[in-house]
Amino acid sequence: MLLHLLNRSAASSHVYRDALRAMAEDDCLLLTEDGVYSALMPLAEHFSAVYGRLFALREDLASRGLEGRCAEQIVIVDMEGFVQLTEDADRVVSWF
Amino acid sequence: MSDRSPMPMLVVLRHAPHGSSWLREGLDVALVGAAFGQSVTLLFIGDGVEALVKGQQTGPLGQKGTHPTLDMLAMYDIETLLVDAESLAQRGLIETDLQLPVTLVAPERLPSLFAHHAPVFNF
Amino acid sequence: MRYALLVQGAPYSHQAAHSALRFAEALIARSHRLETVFFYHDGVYNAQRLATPPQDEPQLVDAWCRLHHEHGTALLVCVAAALRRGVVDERESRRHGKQGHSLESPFELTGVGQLVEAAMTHDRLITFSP
Amino acid sequence: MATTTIERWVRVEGQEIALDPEGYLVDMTDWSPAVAEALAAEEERELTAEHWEVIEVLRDFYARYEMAPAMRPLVKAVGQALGPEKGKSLHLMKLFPDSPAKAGARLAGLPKPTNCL
Repeated sequence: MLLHLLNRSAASSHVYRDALRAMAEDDCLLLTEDGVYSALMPLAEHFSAVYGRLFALREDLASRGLEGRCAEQIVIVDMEGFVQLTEDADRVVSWF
Repeated sequence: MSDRSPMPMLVVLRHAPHGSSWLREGLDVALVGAAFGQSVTLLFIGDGVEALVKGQQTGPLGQKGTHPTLDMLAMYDIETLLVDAESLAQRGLIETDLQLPVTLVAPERLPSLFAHHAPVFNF
Repeated sequence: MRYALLVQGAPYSHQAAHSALRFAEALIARSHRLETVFFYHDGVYNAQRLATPPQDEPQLVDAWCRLHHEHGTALLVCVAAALRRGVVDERESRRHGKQGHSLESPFELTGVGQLVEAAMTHDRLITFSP
Repeated sequence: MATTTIERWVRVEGQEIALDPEGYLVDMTDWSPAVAEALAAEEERELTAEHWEVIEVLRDFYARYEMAPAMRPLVKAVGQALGPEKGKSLHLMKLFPDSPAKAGARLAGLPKPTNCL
């Protein structure tokens, strides 16, 4: 299992499409930095193929005033959760 | 290199030439890996496919291009050049527009590429 | 586990270096070892010893140095990327006949080979890019 | 093209050629066979026909690819140009002791390697 990191908003960059196409069936995706803008509907719908394996970083949501407005399909993790995700993955691939 | 990886290394090139140094610096990582005897696969995806377009030149102020570096890959024994077919089609390009022979990759093959290479460097 | 980080963003321009530091603290808190941080692309500016942020902002260069002193983390800077951007140590300054140097110690200039090596010898490599 | 400070000069055929602190050309367009001879003489090296053919390979490599080769591709390029007998690192080490890629780049007037490997 690979963990993919995405730090771009789906509203401004198409890189999320390549990231999604590169993901295997059990890979996970963590939204960080400006990537967390995609954690809200309707942008989150772009990630429907990976619901259940889709995470967003709490501190990046909080600093942007978005905590509590996340789509319910997204699992929010803190920094420790981020580290845990990297422990569980064989490798980590960053998309930027 | 002390610990040679049992899997080939993957360098993913996602940026176009000239506009930024990502492509050049990504290629440098591939060259160094190969110089150390590591087997290297290149994957051109997204704007990275623009790196292969024929007829590129030096930029203004003598800014070096990356097209001579691509010609040099064979000297470093980097021979697996994969191109994401969808990225190519999205940009109105076909294989004969490219300066080197490449292997097109169908979308369903992408996940296994990432799974069967290590390390993976994404530029 | 043994971790390596690849940092490619300049401090204060992008969040990448700040995220990397936060991640570094978190992985150490979970009893992993952060053995190597490799600075590439604009990440080499993290090693600028003349960086002078206002007192009320994070002191990134100091924070990296602290990781080295407290946890033995190697701070490796790609020499080719650094030289182009004016981040030079005393030795390279002499080699190229320049006045002065700008690399903070204990950052070290090194080749991209060290990045490839780190990717193969550590359990995890996490990239933070702008 | 002078990205590097001039440290000293070497006189070649009545012209002053600028060198950096490590003896590399400051201006790559200053290169000529006579300059290569002068640089070799500084190292107390005599350029034989075997040196010259490798210098040619280096200059061709740079002209084609705009980059000076690391050791591995240099060996390959020499093998392709001069035959498998000479395309061996042993042969290159004999001609340019220490570091063939670096010493060769200096004599062939290529940009100074960045210590990247």
